[in-house]
Amino acid sequence: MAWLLILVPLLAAALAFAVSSPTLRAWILPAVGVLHLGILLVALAGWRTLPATAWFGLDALGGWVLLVISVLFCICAFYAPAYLALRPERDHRVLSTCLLGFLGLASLLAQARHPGIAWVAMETTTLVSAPLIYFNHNRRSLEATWKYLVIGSVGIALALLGTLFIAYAAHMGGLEEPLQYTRLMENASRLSRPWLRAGFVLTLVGYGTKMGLAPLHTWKPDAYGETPGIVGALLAGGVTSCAFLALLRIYAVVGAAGEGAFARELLVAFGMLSMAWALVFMIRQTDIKRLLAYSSVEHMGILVFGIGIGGLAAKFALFHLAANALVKSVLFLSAGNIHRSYASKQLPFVTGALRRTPVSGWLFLLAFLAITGMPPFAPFLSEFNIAAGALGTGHLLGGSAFLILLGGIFLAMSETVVKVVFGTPSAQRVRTPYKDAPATTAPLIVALGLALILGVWMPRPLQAMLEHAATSVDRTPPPAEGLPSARLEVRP
Amino acid sequence: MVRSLLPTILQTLLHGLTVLLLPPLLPGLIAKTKALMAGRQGPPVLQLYYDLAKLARKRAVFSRTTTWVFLAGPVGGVAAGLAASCLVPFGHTPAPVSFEGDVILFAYLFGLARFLTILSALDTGSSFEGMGAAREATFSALAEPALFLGFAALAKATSSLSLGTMLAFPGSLATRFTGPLILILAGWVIVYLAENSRIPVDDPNTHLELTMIHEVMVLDHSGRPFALVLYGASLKLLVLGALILTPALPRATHAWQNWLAFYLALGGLAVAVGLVESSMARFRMTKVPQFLVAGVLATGFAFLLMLV
Amino acid sequence: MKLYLLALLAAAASGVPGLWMRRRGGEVAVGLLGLAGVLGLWASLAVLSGGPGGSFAIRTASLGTPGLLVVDPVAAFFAIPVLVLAFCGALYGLGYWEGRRGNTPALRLVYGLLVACLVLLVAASHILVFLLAWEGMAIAAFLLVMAEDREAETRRAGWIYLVATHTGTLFLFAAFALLARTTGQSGFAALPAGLAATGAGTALFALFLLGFGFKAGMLPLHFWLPPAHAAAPSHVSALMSGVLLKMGILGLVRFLSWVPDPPLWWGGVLVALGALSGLLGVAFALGQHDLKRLLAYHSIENIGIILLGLGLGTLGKSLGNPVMQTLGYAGALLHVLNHSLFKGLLFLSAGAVLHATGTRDLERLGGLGQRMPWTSGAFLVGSWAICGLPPLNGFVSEWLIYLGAFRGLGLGRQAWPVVILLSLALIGALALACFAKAFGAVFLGLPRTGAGAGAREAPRVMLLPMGVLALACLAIGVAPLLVMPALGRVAEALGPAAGAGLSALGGLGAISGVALALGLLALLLWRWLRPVPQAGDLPTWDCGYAAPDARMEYTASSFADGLVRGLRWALWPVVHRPRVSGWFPRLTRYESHVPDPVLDRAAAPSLRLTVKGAALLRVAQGGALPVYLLYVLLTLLVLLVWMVA
Amino acid sequence: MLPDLLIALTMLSNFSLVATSRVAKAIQFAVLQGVLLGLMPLAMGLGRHFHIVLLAIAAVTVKGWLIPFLFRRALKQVHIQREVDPYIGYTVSLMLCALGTGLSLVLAHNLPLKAGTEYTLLVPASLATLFTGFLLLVSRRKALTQVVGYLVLENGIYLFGLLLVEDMPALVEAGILLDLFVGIFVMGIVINHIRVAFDSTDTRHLAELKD
Repeated sequence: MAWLLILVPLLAAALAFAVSSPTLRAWILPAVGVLHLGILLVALAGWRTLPATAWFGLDALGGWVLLVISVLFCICAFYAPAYLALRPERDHRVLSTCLLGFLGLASLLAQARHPGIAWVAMETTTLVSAPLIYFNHNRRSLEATWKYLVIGSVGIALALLGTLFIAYAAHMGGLEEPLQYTRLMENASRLSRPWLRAGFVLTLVGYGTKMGLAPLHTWKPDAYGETPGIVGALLAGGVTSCAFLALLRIYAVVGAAGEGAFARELLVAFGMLSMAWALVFMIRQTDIKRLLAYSSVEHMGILVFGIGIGGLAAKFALFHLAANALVKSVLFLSAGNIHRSYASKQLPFVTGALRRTPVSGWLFLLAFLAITGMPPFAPFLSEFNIAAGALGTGHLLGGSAFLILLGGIFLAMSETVVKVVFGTPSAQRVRTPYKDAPATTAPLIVALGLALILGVWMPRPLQAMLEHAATSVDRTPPPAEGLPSARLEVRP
Repeated sequence: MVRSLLPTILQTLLHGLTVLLLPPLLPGLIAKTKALMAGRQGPPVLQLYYDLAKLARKRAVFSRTTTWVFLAGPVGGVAAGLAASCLVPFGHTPAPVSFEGDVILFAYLFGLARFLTILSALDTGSSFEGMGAAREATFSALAEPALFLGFAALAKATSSLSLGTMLAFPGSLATRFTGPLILILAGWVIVYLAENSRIPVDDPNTHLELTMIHEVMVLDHSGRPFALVLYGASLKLLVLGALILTPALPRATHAWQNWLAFYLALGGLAVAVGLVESSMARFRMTKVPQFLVAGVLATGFAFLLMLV
Repeated sequence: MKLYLLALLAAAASGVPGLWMRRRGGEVAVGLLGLAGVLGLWASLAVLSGGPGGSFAIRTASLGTPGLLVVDPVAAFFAIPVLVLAFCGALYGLGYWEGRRGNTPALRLVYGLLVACLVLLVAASHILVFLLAWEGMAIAAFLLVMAEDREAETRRAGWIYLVATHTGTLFLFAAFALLARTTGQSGFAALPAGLAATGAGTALFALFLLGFGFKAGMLPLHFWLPPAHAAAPSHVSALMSGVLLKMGILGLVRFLSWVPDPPLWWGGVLVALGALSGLLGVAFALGQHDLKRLLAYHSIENIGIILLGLGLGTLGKSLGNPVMQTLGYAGALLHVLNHSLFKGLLFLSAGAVLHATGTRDLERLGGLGQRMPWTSGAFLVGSWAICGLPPLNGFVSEWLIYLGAFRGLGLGRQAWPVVILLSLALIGALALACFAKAFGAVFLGLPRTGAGAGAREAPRVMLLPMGVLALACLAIGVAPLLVMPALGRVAEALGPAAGAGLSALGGLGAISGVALALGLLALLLWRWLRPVPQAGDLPTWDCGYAAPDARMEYTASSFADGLVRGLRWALWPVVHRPRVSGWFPRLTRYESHVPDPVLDRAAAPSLRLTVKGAALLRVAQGGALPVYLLYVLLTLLVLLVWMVA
Repeated sequence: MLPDLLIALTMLSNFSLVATSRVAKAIQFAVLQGVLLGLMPLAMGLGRHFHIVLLAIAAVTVKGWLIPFLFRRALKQVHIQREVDPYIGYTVSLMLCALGTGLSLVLAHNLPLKAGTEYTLLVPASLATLFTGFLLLVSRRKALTQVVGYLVLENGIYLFGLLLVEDMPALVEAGILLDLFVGIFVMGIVINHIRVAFDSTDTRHLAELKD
């Protein structure tokens, strides 16, 4: 099973590279997406806690993240054929290959039980996503690619050093290779504290760069701004999730070793900074894709903030991973449609989307409301409970800052969105032939629907998995005087 | 049974008759006083009765701009005045209708009358009447707090909310709260002059419309509607007069003595108004608000005295 | 309960058929909303007349504890205006909106959803359900405000509203999080005794006051309200002003009902805010030229009156004085109902004026009384009621609050009751002036511009809802005793002692008696006047102006000028007064307007400042790769050094 | 003895890297550094472990032959000789490099080594090399020099890796080397695209995207 998840996409990637007919190649993506999701579901049906010596395998956390990525990939894959048909001028051989390659490597990362292998997988995802960003083959996309590549590689290098530090921490503790996570967790108490801390700092900076935590996020607006919406969606929901997963694994070890408090402080600080930074750049943001990029920075901040708070907030941070990925995909893809229709993504030109592209316009508006925490969409649950968790565990300052930042971000983001969606299309803009078609909107509707369902209902097994994932990450129990979790949270 | 109810019935009848017949006398008295003070003989005291009789027989003229609202003013004014008159005791004889909180109803009935009068003035579309309406609205907004502060003070003193007991308080209101009472009455006299548009707030028989408040609002009324306007005005003189006279009056043992006292006091009030009018001139429009604020201060101070 | 749920469903579905039907979609929607109204009213009245309140549990994982819908007296009471106004608005919409714009089906759908959210909200008794309904309501209302998004003004108004409501919701996030933490559950539950006095209690009070204050339009959180109400379609404005604002009050009522022992200062704060909102609300209304903005400011004023009542009741609660408590709470609650009736009526008739003349500017209207008699009658009734004049409903609720305040004078050195008395008195007088101005400027005299001259009476389908609301106003005003038992039951929710002996108030009977007498007298006098023969077709005399025309009329601004000047210190009117000189001065213009203190003088400038600041910080994303790498390096160094140190 | 010598040489090469203005020289130093590190394991007398010998060979081939080959090709295409006006001057760069070295000593002081490890210079040296790499990345304009910086940064990491070389799984080691190679390879490709698009590899052209 585990191997299938990795090999199927990789082989498909090779196939896609070989196939010459663009249409045929385009349809490989959804096919593989469905296949991968199917295999994954079968595999998840039997997930269990893995033996300490296993090198590969799905545990709750990995399963959860991979499930999110797989669903996200399916949505983008079903959107892809119609989109690529709209871009006949661009050969998508490389694009399709890299997309599939990314899926395979993500599966590898999610199942890697050894920090080194996880790192290798992460690094390779960086490399395969570089060509994705360069899809448009113009100067701007080239610049974006270069920045992404350099910053990403540097970050990943730091992550490697951090991983080595942690390995050395184990080495000092008399723990010898192979150091699977499970073994590290079991013998966490023996790890050398200074090396562990240093290692965590380095991995945080490293994987944080990949996640796009401020101020390490600088590649993000450029990369997301210059790629097709489909790539943006996958980067924002997929690559970032991979990096987050890699970080969580290390965090779990650090927490198990009793350095949790230290790590939490860092995470909360990064979360706050990311949200604040994103806010500053969302104010009067005229480029809708850059706006979404900063929104992504914000939500990465929310994720680490929630983990840093721990307890209820940590669980809902994991939940937010899924919520954010789904809604972000809708945002990026609908923004892509709007971009297609106006041949621009800049504000003075893009107005009255509800009139020119009604479906995409409504989807964009609803997704915006969803991502900013409107019930009954999933992000509402996570954002409310993260705030509740923070306030409930006595992080009064953090909790209020969190809410204030959410408010500011809503203020900034809504101004642009309202301008884009409402009003009348500006006259001087030439009308492109693009029209909303089921092929370019149905996947989005499905995604939004999923976000809606997730907001009110969750299948039991999935809940159980989330529970396990949360407990495996968040080693320190939530403070005693916290919210009575059983009441407000998703029940196991 | 009947014997026991008889006094009450008689009292109510007398109350009704007073309200219906007496009012037009008061403007006559005022005018007479002013004339005598000015060394003229002046119109007969019953002049207003004659005027009303004549107007009732005259045809009315309506501008083409007016609607039914134009008539709502006079009608509402009189109706509200009559309704209010049932709530106020005349001297120490209890009012026909009396209940907890009738104070508020009393005040708001006059509000209603004012509202309709203003609207009927605006209905003509004339700039003068609009001006008068604006002034009426503005100044009454200042008179209102004085009235209510007075009520508040009395309510505090008598711990009652019914005009009957507040004004004609059986106990030692006049003796125990002499100071506050004087202040309240002073404030209310100002309200009285303003509400009845007398000098020094307004001059009822000036001939320069630019300076009028109340008179200018009824420029276009004629015939029966105008009769109602005039009667309503005199009714206001009576009812509000009862409001400020009652607390000042001593309580007599026999009902007839109370009535007598009330009528005498009423006459006295009319004469006093006449004296005021002939002894001082109208304020400049800009001074009027200050005058009314003085009334508010007086009543407010009275309330504070009640607190300590 | 079943009926109530059916009403919820009917309302939610009301707009759906219209999406596919080519014609008659509006009628179907109205029918469904009417059905919802009947069912819902049936359920609510059953509860209010002492019947058992049903409850219904939603069981989904994300709620944790099953989310409860409970139809208790409070819910039933707040449901009544929702259902009535929703139906009237929809019916009115048939004439007002249908066929005028392209987005009619969408509007209908969202309208139905809004009503459904409101119905859900009043009955919600679980934090997440409440927030769900709350946000749903806010967003639906936002979309309705945006109905005419072609105008830039509308877009601005909608955006401001969206931001304001979301800010309020975030306060509620915090408030409910704390609440759940203190009560230990996510269902609604009473706070433990003694908690109100602690810091947590204070925090809860402050957060709920802010969160619900934004929605209620309490000063100084009101700034979103005038533009939104002016921009929205009139039947939506009616619903927003009549019902949406009240949901803020509903929230406060719910919160106060959970607190067994509010500290004395809570009541004080409520009274102070009420006085502020009431007085400034009406004062700013005086300065407006836009009919709907004027009405919007009056909504703020009435929220102020309601807060005065709530404050009075709370004072009574903490002083242990059942009479104050009862009268205060009952007055506030009744005013909630009354305001939704007459403000709905006023907005509907204002909409009819807009519909007929195409303008909301008081200075361009006038003389509509002859052309639109029924509309003007409706507006008159509304003004009459909102000024609190007998014998209409507005008087009854204010009378209750007055009575409570007067009673409050009795105990000790309490200064608050007299504050309430004075505020009410002043508000009443100013409101009277303001509505004299509004009614006079719109309906009386001569049309000031062509806009008014060509006006025609609104269609029946628009007049009918107005008639219904007007009759309701009259009914409550003439026979207040009818509503008292129900009102008592609702007030009891706010405090066990409250609501007792409400029906025993002798005054109420007398009030209806006086009201009838008043009517009778008016009728008699009218009969006496009617036969007078009309002497020809004449102009207004006006001291001998031969041809009085519209340009000589007293304008709305000049009517209010005296008061606006008197209140200069509070209103800061912006006046453009030209210098007229020479014997033959050339044509010139005078204009004056009263900007909103919070929006135009505080919020907008500070926002501009923030934008400037952000623009300065933009250099951080300057595009140079080495700088970005430097960020990484610096972050790393800082963290390493911090770790070592 | 010998290891310490190599380490000292590595640190020297750091200084010369930041000091030189010639791109070709910089590349040579970087390669030299790579070879030195590649030989380290053998110098540390770990020749008995077969996989370590393999690793050493691999490292030397990648760092000493493959990567220089790529660089030379890129250099031919972009035909630049010297790094003109860097963001940070050479003398200042030297000072900063010295500062970084000092800082790395401080940091290393706070990271206790396992009892009985004789290579106390290893950790400070690796951190110093890391910072040097960063310095090059931050202070140089030419895309190529920045890649050199990245290479040096990787060297620093590799240097630390030697502490664990004994019991690090070969799989991981191989992965790391492979990544380094592929990374440089991809960067080379992108640089080539940049040259074609902007007919220059000066990163000043790459600052259009901003807020």
